Amino acid sequence: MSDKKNVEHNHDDHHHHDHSLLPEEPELRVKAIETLLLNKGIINSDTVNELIDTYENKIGPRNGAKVVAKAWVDPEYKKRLLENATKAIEELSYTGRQGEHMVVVENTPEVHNVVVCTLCSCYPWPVLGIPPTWYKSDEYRSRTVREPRKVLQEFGLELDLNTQIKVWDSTSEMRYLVLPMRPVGTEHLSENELESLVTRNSMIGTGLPETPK
Amino acid sequence: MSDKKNVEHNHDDHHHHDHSLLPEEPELRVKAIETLLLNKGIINSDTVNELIDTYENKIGPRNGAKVVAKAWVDPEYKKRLLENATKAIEELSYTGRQGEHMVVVENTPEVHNVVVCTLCSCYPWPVLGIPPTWYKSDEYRSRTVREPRKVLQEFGLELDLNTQIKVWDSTSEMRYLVLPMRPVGTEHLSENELESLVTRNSMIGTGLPETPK
Amino acid sequence: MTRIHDMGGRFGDGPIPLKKIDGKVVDDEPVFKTDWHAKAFAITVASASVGKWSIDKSRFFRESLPPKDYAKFDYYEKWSSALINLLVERGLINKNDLIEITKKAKEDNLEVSQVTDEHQDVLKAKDVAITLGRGGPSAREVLDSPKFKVGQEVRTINYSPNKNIIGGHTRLPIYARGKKGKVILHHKGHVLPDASAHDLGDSPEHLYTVEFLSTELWGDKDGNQKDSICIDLWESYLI
Amino acid sequence: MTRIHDMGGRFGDGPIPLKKIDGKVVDDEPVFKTDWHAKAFAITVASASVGKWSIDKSRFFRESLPPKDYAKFDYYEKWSSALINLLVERGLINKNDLIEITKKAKEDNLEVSQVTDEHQDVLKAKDVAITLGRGGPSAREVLDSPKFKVGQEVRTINYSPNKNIIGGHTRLPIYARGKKGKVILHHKGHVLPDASAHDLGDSPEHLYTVEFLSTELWGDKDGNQKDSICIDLWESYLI
Repeated sequence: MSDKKNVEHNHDDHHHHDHSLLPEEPELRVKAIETLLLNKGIINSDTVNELIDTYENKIGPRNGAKVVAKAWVDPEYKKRLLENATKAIEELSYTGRQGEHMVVVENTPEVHNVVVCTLCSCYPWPVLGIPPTWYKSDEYRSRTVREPRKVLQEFGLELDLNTQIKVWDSTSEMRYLVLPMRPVGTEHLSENELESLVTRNSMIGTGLPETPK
Repeated sequence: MSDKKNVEHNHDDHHHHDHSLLPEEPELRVKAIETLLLNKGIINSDTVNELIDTYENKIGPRNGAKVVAKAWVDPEYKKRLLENATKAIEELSYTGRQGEHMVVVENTPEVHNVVVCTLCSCYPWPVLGIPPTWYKSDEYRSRTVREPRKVLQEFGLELDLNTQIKVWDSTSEMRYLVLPMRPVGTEHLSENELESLVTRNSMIGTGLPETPK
Repeated sequence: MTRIHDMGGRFGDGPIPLKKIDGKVVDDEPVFKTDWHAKAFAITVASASVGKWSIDKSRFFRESLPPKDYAKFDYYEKWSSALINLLVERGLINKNDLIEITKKAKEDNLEVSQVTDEHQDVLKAKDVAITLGRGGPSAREVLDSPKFKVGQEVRTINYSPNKNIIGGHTRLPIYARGKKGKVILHHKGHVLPDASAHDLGDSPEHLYTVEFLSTELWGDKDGNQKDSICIDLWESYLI
Repeated sequence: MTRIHDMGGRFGDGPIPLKKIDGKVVDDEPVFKTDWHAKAFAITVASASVGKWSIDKSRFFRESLPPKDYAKFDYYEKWSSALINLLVERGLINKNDLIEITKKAKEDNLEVSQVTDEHQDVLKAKDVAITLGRGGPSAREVLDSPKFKVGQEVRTINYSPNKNIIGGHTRLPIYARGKKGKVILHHKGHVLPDASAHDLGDSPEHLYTVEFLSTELWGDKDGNQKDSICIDLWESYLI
């Protein structure tokens, strides 16, 4: 019998275990790959250093904090941010890789937003940088969509049962940034001072901004 | 806010990592548990030896082979076996643990049966003994329900596309034994001779009986 | 998703681990490949006489091992680790016992002392054959008449059937959720694992074997047009 | 089941691994916890300039690692292992290269030679900022008008959406299969990962955010009555 009816392509799994030829110890494995790629001319060592420096020193959650603080003090900016986040964030030049398509979701007394990526670890790099370990953990990925209240409790966040939790599972190239509520008693603070209250976790939805001392 | 609406019990996961207190190396782990249980009087070392001896020497696939051979030579027995396998197998005294409720499924030129347990490794112990390693592997458990033809090819079994494959996923306490087709050219063989042709895999559906030499 | 054990249909797993010589499958594996496999098996079977857990509960404890452990452990590592968790849950062993025995194990000082007070329910060697031969039948009388009959088309529910316990044990595999099939066997009443695994009694229900076309389970294009998968399902899993 | 990465809603995972001091979360983790994390990150990003795989393809290679590896590996072990598999698939590295470099690694003899012939597409340090800033937008024009509109009730399909590749990449999580939700955002046309991951072109489709009640996803009893989960879904995932 021929198998002609079975026309669809079956993904060939044989390319998914070549890595097992490399040393098992992760540090040595990465060193081996790096050496191989440098010798093959596929990567360049200055570029490797530049990439590390970029995410260690230039692109990180302080970018997002500036976006949030600006939205708190400038109602027009906030309006633009909620209508078209990609464009509004571009005004502050936080564009590009893993932030090509931005959506800002606003926390209110009625709705608390929290962002996860169950299928991998999608995260808005231009505004938040590289995600922390917990964001990439199986625990956060598996539990947040099913029991967000328990997960938030572990972060120290006890939400009123009347507050709706909206969990955003980042399955596409849309990237979500949470606009936290401005803390009470901050009317007198400058945009710069407000910015310093905005924590990374408050922009993921797993924390709140700090309150002024 | 009270959480009274949330009445259902949430299974407490805290009992599922006590094992991590034990030595990691499996042989030492088992030795530690055995010693502890003997000292606590929860198990008895003669019993441990008796259990091992039972499944190493008394209960195994030769039992199933006797059932199959009897069904091949005795049409009345075969009828009883297909109608009420538990009772028919009890005639040969293969009863009890992991074979309390038996179903025998018959291979024909039109239908080939194959047995798996995707959720654990359920298997009819009184007639087949303890399952082989491959039966308990992630590979067999995950793939057999989705691509039985490819799995059977790995066992060397190429089935005609006109033959329907029925995969039995053992999700309950019903235990499935495959009654393979009697090989051609065995009309002259005795029940004992036939029994020797019945392989373990032929009673799981991942093989065929041997043909006479 | 349910738990990591619920792997029917999962992609990514490689060839079945078979022993082959010259391309032919050779089926000559010993019953227990190592002594500790044999021991893990026997101490688990023996302990059940004292622990008195149902088979469903012991399955639940195996599948509830942390996913990273479940993925890494071999079969008898799952058995022995789940056994310890069951014994602690039953109060027959405590965490200090585990810490102490581990200390001794690491000092190469595992000694069996003279046990003077065996547990009253301990399984004796002379009772092994009769205990195994008796087994633990799960058939139970159910007074309600069956909702479905052989030949009838049914559909599985598309969420976890365990009504009482969040994350609780169930035997509806996720690959068969929300799928249409046909009842081919009716096994009358059987203990419901969803209850029995959590010490909630037998709660027996009618049990059926439901046959699903491969095309129904894996999508129109993925399946062979004739092949089918038969799954044993309790009445509350079906609509 | 799909693959091991599709873990949304899975039971059995423990507490979120957070650093806490006196019970309070402390968020002071360095961007890269170790040098090899930083290196794994940077060599992966840099290699894409030569390898020219789509982001979908790189995700597919990470999620296609053998389940036992995926469960065991930390994030950057997944990245670096999938990177090598991508490079071999692209023909930029071969298995002998891997065997040789491993031999050298084990001899503690990893040496960077003078490279005279860098690949023409190699990412240069001076181009890093502009390359990152440009990114890889996935928005594409789709001429067909959208099948669904904001506010509309939709249902997800109950099998893998990947029409072309058995076991292929898709972004419909299994926990949301066969579920009813409401369109809350329409993002116009975007590259379809199910095609892009397999070098089958952009095949753009309308992309929507669909909001599901928690009760719909986890069963009547399991969910809070108000909470919801919002998921980005392509048109062909919906009916």
